[in-house]
Amino acid sequence: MHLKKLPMEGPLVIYEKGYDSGVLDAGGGYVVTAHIESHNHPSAVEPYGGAATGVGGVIRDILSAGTRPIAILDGLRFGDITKDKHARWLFKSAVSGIADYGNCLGVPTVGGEVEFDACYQNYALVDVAAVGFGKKSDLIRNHAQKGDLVVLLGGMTGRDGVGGSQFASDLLESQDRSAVQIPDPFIEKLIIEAVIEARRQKLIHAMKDLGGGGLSCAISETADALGVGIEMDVKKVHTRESGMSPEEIMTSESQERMLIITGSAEIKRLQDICAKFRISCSVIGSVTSGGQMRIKQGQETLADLPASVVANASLLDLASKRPSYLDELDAEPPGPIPDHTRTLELLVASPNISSRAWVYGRYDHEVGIRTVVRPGLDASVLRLDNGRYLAVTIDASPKHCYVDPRHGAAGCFEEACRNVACTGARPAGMLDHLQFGSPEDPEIFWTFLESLGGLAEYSRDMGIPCIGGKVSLYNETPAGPIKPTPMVAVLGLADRPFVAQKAADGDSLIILGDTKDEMGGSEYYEYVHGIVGGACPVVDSAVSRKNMDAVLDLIEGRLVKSVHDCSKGGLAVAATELCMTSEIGCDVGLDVPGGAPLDAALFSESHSRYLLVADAKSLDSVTSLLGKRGVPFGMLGKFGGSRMRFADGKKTVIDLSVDKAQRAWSSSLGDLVHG
Amino acid sequence: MPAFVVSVTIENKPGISDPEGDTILNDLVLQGAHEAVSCIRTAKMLRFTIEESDGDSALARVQKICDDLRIYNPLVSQVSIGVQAGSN
Amino acid sequence: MPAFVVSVTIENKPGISDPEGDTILNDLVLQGAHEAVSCIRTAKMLRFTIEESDGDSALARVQKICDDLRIYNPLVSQVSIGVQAGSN
Amino acid sequence: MRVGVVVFPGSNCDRDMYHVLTDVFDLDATYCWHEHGLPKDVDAIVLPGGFSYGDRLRAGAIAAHSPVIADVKRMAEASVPVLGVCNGFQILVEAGLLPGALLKNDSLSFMCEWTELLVQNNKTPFTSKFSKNQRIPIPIANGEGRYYADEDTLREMERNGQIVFKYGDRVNGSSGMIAGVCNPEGNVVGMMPHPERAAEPEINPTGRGTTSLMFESLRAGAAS
Ligand SMILES: Nc1ncnc2c1ncn2[C@@H]1O[C@H](COP(=O)(O)OP(=O)(O)O)[C@@H](O)[C@H]1O
Repeated sequence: MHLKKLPMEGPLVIYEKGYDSGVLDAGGGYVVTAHIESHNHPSAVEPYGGAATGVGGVIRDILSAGTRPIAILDGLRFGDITKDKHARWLFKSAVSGIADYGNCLGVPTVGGEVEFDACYQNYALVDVAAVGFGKKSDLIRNHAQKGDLVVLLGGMTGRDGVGGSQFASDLLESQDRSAVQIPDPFIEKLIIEAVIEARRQKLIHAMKDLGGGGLSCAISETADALGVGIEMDVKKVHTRESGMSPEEIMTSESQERMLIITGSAEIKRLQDICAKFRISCSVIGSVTSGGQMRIKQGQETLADLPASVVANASLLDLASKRPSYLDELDAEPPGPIPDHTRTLELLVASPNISSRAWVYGRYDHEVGIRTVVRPGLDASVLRLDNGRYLAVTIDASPKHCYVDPRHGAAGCFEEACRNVACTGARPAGMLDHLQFGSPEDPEIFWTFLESLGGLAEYSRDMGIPCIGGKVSLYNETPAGPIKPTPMVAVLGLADRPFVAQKAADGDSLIILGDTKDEMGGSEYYEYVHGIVGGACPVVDSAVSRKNMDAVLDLIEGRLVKSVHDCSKGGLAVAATELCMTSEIGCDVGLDVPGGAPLDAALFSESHSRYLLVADAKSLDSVTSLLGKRGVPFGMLGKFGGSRMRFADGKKTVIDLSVDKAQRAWSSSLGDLVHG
Repeated sequence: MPAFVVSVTIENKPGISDPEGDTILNDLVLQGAHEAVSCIRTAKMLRFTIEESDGDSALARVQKICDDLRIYNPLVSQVSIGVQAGSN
Repeated sequence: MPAFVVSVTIENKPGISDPEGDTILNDLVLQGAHEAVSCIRTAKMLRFTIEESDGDSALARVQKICDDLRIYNPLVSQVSIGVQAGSN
Repeated sequence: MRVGVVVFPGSNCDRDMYHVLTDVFDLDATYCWHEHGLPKDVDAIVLPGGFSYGDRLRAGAIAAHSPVIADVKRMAEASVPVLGVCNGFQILVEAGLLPGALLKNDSLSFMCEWTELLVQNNKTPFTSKFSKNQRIPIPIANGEGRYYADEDTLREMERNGQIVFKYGDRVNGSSGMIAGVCNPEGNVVGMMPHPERAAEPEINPTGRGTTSLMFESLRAGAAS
């Protein structure tokens, strides 16, 4: 399989058979688990329920390892909300779905990202990553022996979601109407508490959540992973509706269900726990020797086949070919712009750059009282019970990936690492989610392989293992395939939290890293000029590592007051964001390392760059550390006053009131939604 | 023009579950020993006060508003619209 | 005993604001074109399926359940109860 | 002092509250499942936040009928301090232990943000260490947090000193900007914001830890 290209091993990675989530050793006898999933097709037709059930599914993956879910991150993509009313409805409904589900569970949604692009017109990408935490000794060591009982626990099995798996890989026109799932976060919350109590009492031999493919997949995958057989009776399954056929029972994708294998000595206590939480708990079968999966209806055997056959369908080796669209991209750079101030104002208020507070203000991001760094900055930070800190973020950059799938994918991985590094945490593991159109189209399959290659290479170079991932294909809108959208979540660990301080009068602004003329796929090209093409930013792993190490050392020594990554909208936007959050102005000179011309100095999205804020007393230590490391940096200017001023030599090219920028930045997403 | 009150009732389609109704039934009504109740389904209602020439046009107008604004998602919900009262 | 469907409609009392109705209305009005709508009020509806000897007792029983279990909050809401359908 | 933390199906701030009571303020806390009676030896009761019964029907409406509520009422009458936070407040109101109602926020959406409270009544067991009109930073996280009471009730509450906290700013459209209230006796207090989320410097972005005086008030009450 192609996915084997991603390095999955590392000193902190713990592998257990049958896990849906990745496990990292967090130190002191504790582990962090993480997983990522999407619910794209259902969300495109029923955004509220689709997004909500997406949260539910990934939370159960975390739970199946025996860990308590402690955080959710969401990555959202929709069409152009400035023009498209339908995209607005999809966006609003998906956010409500995630909010209502996550908030009710009491698992904080601590971060995420949102992007709008016409390629998602009439469609939606709703990615959800979840993080869990627990003691290493509490991890479920999946095992089963002959005679163990197979238990279905949680909500009732209904017709909802019948045909769901097929639905996920079909085009939207042929949607199966019965594939609508009504989310029930209340039952999910009860399942979480019941499962954690059962784990505490050591009643669980093995566990798996029911996802795509329903019982038939869960049973076959569990049997296959554990090397046992399972015999079950469809009549024992608690159904919500009468008259469901065995096929419907086996393939129902009703949410909020878990499959648990327990022993006959433990079943009574498991049933008592379920009774306490009033969730159903049906013994539907038992473990047999040999690898057969036998489905019965009462006495009658309906199916009897090796579990491995059902479990191991794999991505075939498909044809691939470099897409011809790459040769047709815009080649001409745009002409000079008359008004840089106006351009910056436009970018700050643009749908892809403006403040996300409208989104994360709807999510309870504090429940669990672990959230040390809240959403709104580069990455969010959670405190762990072992005294350490976990930084998490997710990122994707389809605009870059469209013009260059390999470097675009590596770049979004690097950006996620940068976000984590800005909080003083060292990246420890990544999750990837590869979202593409139909792989049967050789051109799309090529972009898939390229993106995967980009991720694998950066992962190897940096020694950041992939601890889990997912592939979502056939993401096609009526107008064609989506842009390649690989998404990356990065987890980092730190011994001390670094909470950014506001910049104050007299503090210095420093840029670390080279700015290059790499404007392909930038917001400046696409949003301001409508140009799709050009060279997208390229990551050099050696530079990436060197710059990141320098930042982590500056933070370790507490030499800087805050660090912000330079990404969408380039230096101009990143510096403005620092000023807005600090409520202070800044005079910025554009003498940046890397030798980019004016427009690129302002708006290029070159990677491996960080903005640093240092006060007068640490400034010398900062510059000497950077000098010693041999990393490129530039002194941009000093904070003060109430205006953002950018000067090209002696000439002021941007002069904007921070207040005004702040107002536009903070209100524009909400205004767009409420239209 | 006379004013009409048009009521729009939105509920999950029959085959689709209604967790809120289930919770109210199981955790409240049945806990209170009212076993005669076998099912509770929830719905949302919107009452529009609208000026139109007659009841039928009021009804048609409200139907159009609900569809245009995606007041409900036809994939999940069904809607019933009725003129409740007319006045002048 | 025959089963009846009794519907319970819960809505804010007239003096109490209904921000949801207001928002839907304002979104409409802002969209223009639908100025004929002057007011929108939202309500919640519960449909009870209940076995009783006749429709009147079904209604009385549901009324009692609503009062006993505070299905609506009398401080802010008013309720209207009606037998929607009976069967046997 | 022994504090009972009541747990309903769907409570989700129970563990946070327990942590703050025990690990931060060194009180003895015990979880009380809603189907069991309250232990006789508790000196105070906390109903934590969350989504009991998934907020179905109305926030707090179903939990208000839980078996444990009869015990809470009995102990409240016996002057035991009772604190309801967020969903706990909604439950106390639905159970008739506190006046008023909690309606959907003006914004119609769930709101998670930091705000400021003004202490109005510093005579309750949870506010005795505050000075009157003291400003305290605290987060809210709720969808149905708009306090409502009619004019007459509000006047009476004002007279009785039943308004414990007001918001410093217009947050959600609540009557009289009310964020927390108490019964006429003052031993039952309900509030929408989350004091347990503001009690530790590490997770408090304002750098001002004054909200922890709520827990210190409770502890001081036990000592006296
Ligand atoms: N869908 C979302 N859900 C929760 N938080 C979000 C969401 N979108 C953005 N955020 C938060 O808003 C902040 C800014 O997001 P973004 O602009 O994507 O940051 P960056 O460019 O640093 O990755 C981050 O803290 C992020 O976690």
